[in-house]
Amino acid sequence: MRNPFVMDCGEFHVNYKQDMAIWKISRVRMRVFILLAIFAVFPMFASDYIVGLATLCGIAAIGAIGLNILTGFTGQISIGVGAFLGVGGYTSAILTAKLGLSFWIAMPTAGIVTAIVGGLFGLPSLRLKGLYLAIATLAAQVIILFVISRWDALTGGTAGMVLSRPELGSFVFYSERSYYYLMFVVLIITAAFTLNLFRSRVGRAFIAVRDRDVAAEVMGIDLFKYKVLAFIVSSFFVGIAGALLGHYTMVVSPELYSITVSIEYLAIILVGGLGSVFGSIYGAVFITLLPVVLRSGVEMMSGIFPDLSAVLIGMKEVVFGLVIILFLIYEPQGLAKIWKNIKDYFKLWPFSY
Amino acid sequence: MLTINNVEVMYDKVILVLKGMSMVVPKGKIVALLGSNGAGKTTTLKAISGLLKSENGEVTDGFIELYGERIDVSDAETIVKKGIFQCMEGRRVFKHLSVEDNLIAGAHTRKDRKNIKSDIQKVYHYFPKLEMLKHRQAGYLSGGEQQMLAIGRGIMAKPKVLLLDEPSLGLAPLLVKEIFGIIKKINEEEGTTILVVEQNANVALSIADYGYIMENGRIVMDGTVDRLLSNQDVREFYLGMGDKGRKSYKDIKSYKRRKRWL
Amino acid sequence: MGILDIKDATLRFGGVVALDSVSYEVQEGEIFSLIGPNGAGKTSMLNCISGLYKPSSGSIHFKGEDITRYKPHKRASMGIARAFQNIELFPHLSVLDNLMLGRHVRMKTGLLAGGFYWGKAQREEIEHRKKVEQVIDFLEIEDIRNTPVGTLSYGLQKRVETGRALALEPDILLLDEPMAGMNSEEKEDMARYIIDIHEEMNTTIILIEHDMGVVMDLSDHIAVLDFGKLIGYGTPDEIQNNSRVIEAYLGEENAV
Amino acid sequence: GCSGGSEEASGDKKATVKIGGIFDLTGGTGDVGTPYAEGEKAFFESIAGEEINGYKLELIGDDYAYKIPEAQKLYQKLKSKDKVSAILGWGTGDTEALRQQVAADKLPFISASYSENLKNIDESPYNFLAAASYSDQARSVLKWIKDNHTGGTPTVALIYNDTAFGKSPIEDAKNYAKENGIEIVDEQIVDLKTLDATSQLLNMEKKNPDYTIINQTWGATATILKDAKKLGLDTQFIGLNWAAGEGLLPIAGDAAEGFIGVVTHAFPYEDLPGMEEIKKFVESKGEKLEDKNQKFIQGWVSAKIMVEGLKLAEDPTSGEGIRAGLEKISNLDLGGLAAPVTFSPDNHAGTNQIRLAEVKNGQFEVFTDYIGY
Amino acid sequence: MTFFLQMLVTGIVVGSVYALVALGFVLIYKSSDAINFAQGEFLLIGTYVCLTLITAYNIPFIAALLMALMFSAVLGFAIERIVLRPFIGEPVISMIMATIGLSSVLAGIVHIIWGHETRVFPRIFSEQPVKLGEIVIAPVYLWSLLIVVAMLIIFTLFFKYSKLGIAMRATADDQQAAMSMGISVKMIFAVAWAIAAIVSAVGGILLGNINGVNASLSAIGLKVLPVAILGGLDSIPGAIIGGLIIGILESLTGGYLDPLVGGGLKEVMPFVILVFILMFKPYGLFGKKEIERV
Ligand SMILES: Nc1ncnc2c1ncn2[C@@H]1O[C@H](COP(=O)(O)OP(=O)(O)OP(=O)(O)O)[C@@H](O)[C@H]1O
Ligand SMILES: Nc1ncnc2c1ncn2[C@@H]1O[C@H](COP(=O)(O)OP(=O)(O)OP(=O)(O)O)[C@@H](O)[C@H]1O
Ligand SMILES: [Mg+2]
Ligand SMILES: [Mg+2]
Repeated sequence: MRNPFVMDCGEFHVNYKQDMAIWKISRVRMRVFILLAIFAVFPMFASDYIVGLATLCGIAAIGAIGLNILTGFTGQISIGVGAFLGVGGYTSAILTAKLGLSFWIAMPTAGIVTAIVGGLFGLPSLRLKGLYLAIATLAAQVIILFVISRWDALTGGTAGMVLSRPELGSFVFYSERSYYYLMFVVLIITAAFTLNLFRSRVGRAFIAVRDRDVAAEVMGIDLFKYKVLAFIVSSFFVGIAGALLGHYTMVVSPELYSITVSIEYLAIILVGGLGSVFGSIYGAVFITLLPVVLRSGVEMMSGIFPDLSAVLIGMKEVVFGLVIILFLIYEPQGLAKIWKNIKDYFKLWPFSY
Repeated sequence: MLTINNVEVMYDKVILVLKGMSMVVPKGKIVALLGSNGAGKTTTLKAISGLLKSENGEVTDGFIELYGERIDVSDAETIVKKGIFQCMEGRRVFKHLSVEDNLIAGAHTRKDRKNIKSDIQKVYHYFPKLEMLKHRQAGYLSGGEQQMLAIGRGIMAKPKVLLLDEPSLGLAPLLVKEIFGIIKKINEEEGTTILVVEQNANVALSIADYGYIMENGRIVMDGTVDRLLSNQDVREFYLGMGDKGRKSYKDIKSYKRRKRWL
Repeated sequence: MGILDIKDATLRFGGVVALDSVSYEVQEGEIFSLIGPNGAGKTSMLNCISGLYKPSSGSIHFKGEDITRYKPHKRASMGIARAFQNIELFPHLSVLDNLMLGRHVRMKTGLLAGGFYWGKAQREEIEHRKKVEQVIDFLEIEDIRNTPVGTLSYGLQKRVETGRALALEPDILLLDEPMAGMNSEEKEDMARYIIDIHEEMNTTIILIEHDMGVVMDLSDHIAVLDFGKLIGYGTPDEIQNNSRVIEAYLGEENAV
Repeated sequence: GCSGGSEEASGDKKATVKIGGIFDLTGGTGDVGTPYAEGEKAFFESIAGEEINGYKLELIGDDYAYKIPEAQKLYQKLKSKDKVSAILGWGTGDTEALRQQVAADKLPFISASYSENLKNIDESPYNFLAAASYSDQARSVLKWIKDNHTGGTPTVALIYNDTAFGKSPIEDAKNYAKENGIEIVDEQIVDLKTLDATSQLLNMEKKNPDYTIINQTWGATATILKDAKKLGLDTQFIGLNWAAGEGLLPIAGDAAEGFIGVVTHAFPYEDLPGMEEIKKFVESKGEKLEDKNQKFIQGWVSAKIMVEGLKLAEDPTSGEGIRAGLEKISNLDLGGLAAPVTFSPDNHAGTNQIRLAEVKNGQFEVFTDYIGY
Repeated sequence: MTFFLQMLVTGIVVGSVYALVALGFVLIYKSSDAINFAQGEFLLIGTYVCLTLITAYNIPFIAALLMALMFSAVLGFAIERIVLRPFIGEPVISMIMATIGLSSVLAGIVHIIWGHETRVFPRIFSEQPVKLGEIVIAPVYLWSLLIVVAMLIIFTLFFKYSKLGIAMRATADDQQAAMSMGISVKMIFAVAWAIAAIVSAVGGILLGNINGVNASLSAIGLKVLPVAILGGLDSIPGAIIGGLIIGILESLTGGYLDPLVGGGLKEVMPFVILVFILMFKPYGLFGKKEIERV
């Protein structure tokens, strides 16, 4: 029998399968399951408002994981996520509202269509790099939105389109809670897929392209193929997020997908941690909730100082910016790194040196 | 004059690399620092020149003094102004600048701006190849050409103490000898104190006055060049000489004597 | 006909002639060294072979196939592996992942299989991991297996880089100054690895090195470049006695 | 004691009806959004002491910086956390984005967007328009043109921006013109943030329109007027309500002279019966009415209309009740601050009436009474 | 023909304003390889300060302008000290993100101090359009063209020959190596940000004279990003030629294509052309190529 007073003094893995698992220690695996369980049951106890916010966080996380595949893992900065969300949202809207298809067909199709559009706009990655490529994605943003707002017959132009909530048999995902679970399942699939991807061949190739593309090419990685592939995979998830968001808010309009949305998603992955799946989730929660928290802060303060409300609203922006800056100063590798540091600390504790 | 006393260096607040490193570089001398890969030679130089901080490393114990003044707390640019200049490992030329602009950048801290022109000529005199390439972007030079440029920048800086990290790296044999000749000349003509990290122990010891050997973050042996040259271990592991002179690489046994300091 | 056949390769950058109508053959299973002064065009030659540069004229045949216009990744999958002069590792990845990347062309798992990580994908990962562990053992870098290579010292990075090329199990291995920055003991180790690779796997090796001791001891044939021109070709003995080579590169005393 | 206290507190809560506010204070339309929001807040403050229909009223609102996702989050909060019974909104994009949810959640919604889409009761059963829709504004302008034009068929050009707001009245205006013998000779798109409209104006000049209707905000309108002056264009510019207003004057300078604006709400300097209560309130706060602008009045009036609906509601605590109350409003006299408003179960467009004002000596002078089509 | 010329000239003069703002991006990129997303806010603050000095303190324009530029310089220095210094040696992307945070902070401060209504500059440039034959130009644009040309000359010389200019380029290339040359990276950043703030303020003040000042003026920052990219992110002449090209493209598209498609292409066309040009010149017209030598 194991002596309960003796702690594990290290991790021993006797076969490669164990060593290559995502969460290598059973204790950690336990913890992940517990966390999952908590997130699965929490809507039972939370108010609609909170569940609604959680749903928005989750949808943002799906999109952010998508963006992270492109920007964090493959090193291609994109300022066009907003528009790709739009492609997802509109595809699903057109398929469900105009063609009367079911959501369950429309959502994956939205992913695929967005993947194709993303792949097309990824073609310049053949020649462009870094910030220059980023501008090509900005061009995607502008061009896609132009097409959406001009193709009145298909998209309803600037007025946008109305969507309905998904149905499963006779059940309609109308309540905040039901939609949360829908999002939750998609998020888990997205996260699991991405985690797996990056411990296998294709994902590693993405990272190699990011780190040193010349070396990657000489190791036999077809740069063009993988760069475009990254656009495709990334856009797929962004498209799925777009569809989910569209059916959640039940409306799509060009104004929903502006450049500010693109920048917000960049902020999510940077604050969360580039190249980290969990970071994308932390970041999405953080950036989605920060304005909400600040708003309640302002509300509280303006109860106390009613005359200062104009100042407080300015303060909200100041604090938002400051939090981002402080984050980056304190931990440029993002929330994911902070979480890791905390874990490392406890792993070594009390012998932290 | 340059004293390193019992220095400990840590990266990322956890990785302890220098574990009580001490050495002295006397004024106007050439000191060679030898040691195997990962021993901490580069780290030592970075600790002296203040470049550790930009790599998330810090001196956690001990001190470094130049003429009795502590420098381990200053930042890199102040240390350069005090007269210590490091030629970094891996060349680190400014890729997008022309060869000549690289040299001018090397002279950044110098006050006597009017002599810069003539010093550039001096560098071209040492390395005629560079003059041919002077308008070329440095990033396109070959490895060896970049190495010449990196050393040229060191000459341009006219420091009191020059730290060289593997100056012979990637240079053709003829040039290696030339470079060490130049190092010796700088030392003699300008009175520059030189600390050179080098894998090519043969040439390094041929110009040095004193040598240190480090392993695993600390000094394991030091002495005058003659003393080191006569040490059997040094001869075998650093100079590649067996009992009977140089042996062929073809004949190396799979099992051979490994060095164990300490 | 050799495994690699270079014919009249010329490479220009604007006014610079990096290679000037160079021709030679490399025989299957030999250790072939390229030497020459700095800036002679050695690295450029390797770049032409691995496809990073396209010669302005001339041709390159590999195993009888004209690969002059092939892209680098295509050449890698044909069995050409390369280690670089200035380290080109993936700095944020661990040693292990760097080596696994070396096996990219030998693996098959695609996007979907990888994402779902089902049976076959998992089995493939494990199987190739075993291969990589062999390389790790071979190069004696077990203890840094999980360290991000960016934080390793210069010499260790050089070793990992050689390992990554080896992991590809290439037919021809291009090594650009693999021993730069090593002391003589480490050079001996490296030389031993090179000989072992060569003997055990019968890999053809093209070696660039400035340490004449190594070059003369290991090579079957040597080619000498100067200002982009081939100024000498032959066995080590022949090269050591070639007066042009001595003048341009070796210097009197290196010529034993 | 203790339990009694808490009962009282909850009893107190019951006696308050909450109205949500979605404001733009810091976003792209913050320059007009801020005074509008102030007007709404001011109105609620002015009735803070009163009991309306047995309840105290409270306005809970916040800035959404003209970002639709933020509006959505704010709406969720107002609905689920603050449990508001009705909402005062702002922009076209967000109002349209929310209209389905508003309908599902049964929350009456009055916004500052006068988009024609919102008039469709089947699609937007809970949206109310407190002033003439953009389409109605355009129709009224066209009717005015027809009535006042001398000599031949009047020719008209349209300038707008490529957003839901900008394009909202265009189709309707074209249809109305066709039916009424007015020729629309040109359309130009000018970006909201443009620095220069020379190319559009030169193209327009080729068609030589008698009148040019602008649906923009102040900045773009000013650019258009200034460039037109620079190029020496000869056409009468008429701006819909967001193009007109005090803010235009300093930016456009001399170029604004002769510009005609659609005025849905009164200017503070007008001498009107309805202005009294505003003046009283503003001065009670130690401020001056002259410092307020037309958007302030507009906000005030919107809030007032909402509260009027509450007064008429049988159940002022529920959204459905308030909607029924609003639908009872008939010919509500706003003391000249705006056209009288009427809602009914099959009509949520309160009015189609507007006034026109011309810029003379650096001030808007109203020169028509409330007119419609 | 007159129509074409009018379009062309309009394009050139509007483009010169773009060029001026784009110059701010280039200056920062040249010293730190980063893009400053707070450029628009810089511009806004400089403009507001100048405006406030004129309207609230009745300081004559030229004096107010100089004081505002000085203030901008101080602001640039302060921002380096407070916000950017910790990012020395960190990945460029963190610094870029920090500028996104910075833009929010500055926007908040602007909102607190100046609120949100549109303010207007007292007439500084004559309203009377300048006529070249049939073509008319507003004087404010002529000024911006003039200033842009002056900046082009000054900065080109500065980066080519001055010690500081070379040190700036060196820093952008390799921060650590620059430090090892004794170049004070902090100082370089501070100077670069100060200059960028000054240039932006000049741009803002010109813009303020065109359309008044309110918080949405800062949007010009993002709008001008393609200009900087087209010219090549680190090229001074690039910014200027890029500005002119985009200005002309916009104007001509507006003049000739918009009537065909019903408008709106004017804003999109520059992007389409930009991507097209980038496919042939991946580093913009004059940008430095990434050097890949192995
Ligand atoms: N930035 C860093 N972060 C973490 N560890 C580092 C870092 N730089 C160096 N190290 C570690 O410090 C040790 C010493 O490295 P150093 O570069 O000083 O060796 P060296 O003696 O110069 O070796 P070489 O001869 O190979 O250049 C190595 O084990 C290396 O992994
Ligand atoms: N991409 C390029 N653009 C311009 N010039 C280049 C380029 N690549 C190589 N060169 C030039 O070609 C010549 C040969 O360079 P190469 O790197 O092949 O030399 P090398 O023989 O490897 O030298 P070393 O021993 O110093 O590494 C050099 O003069 C170099 O400047
Ligand atoms: Mg070293
Ligand atoms: Mg080379």
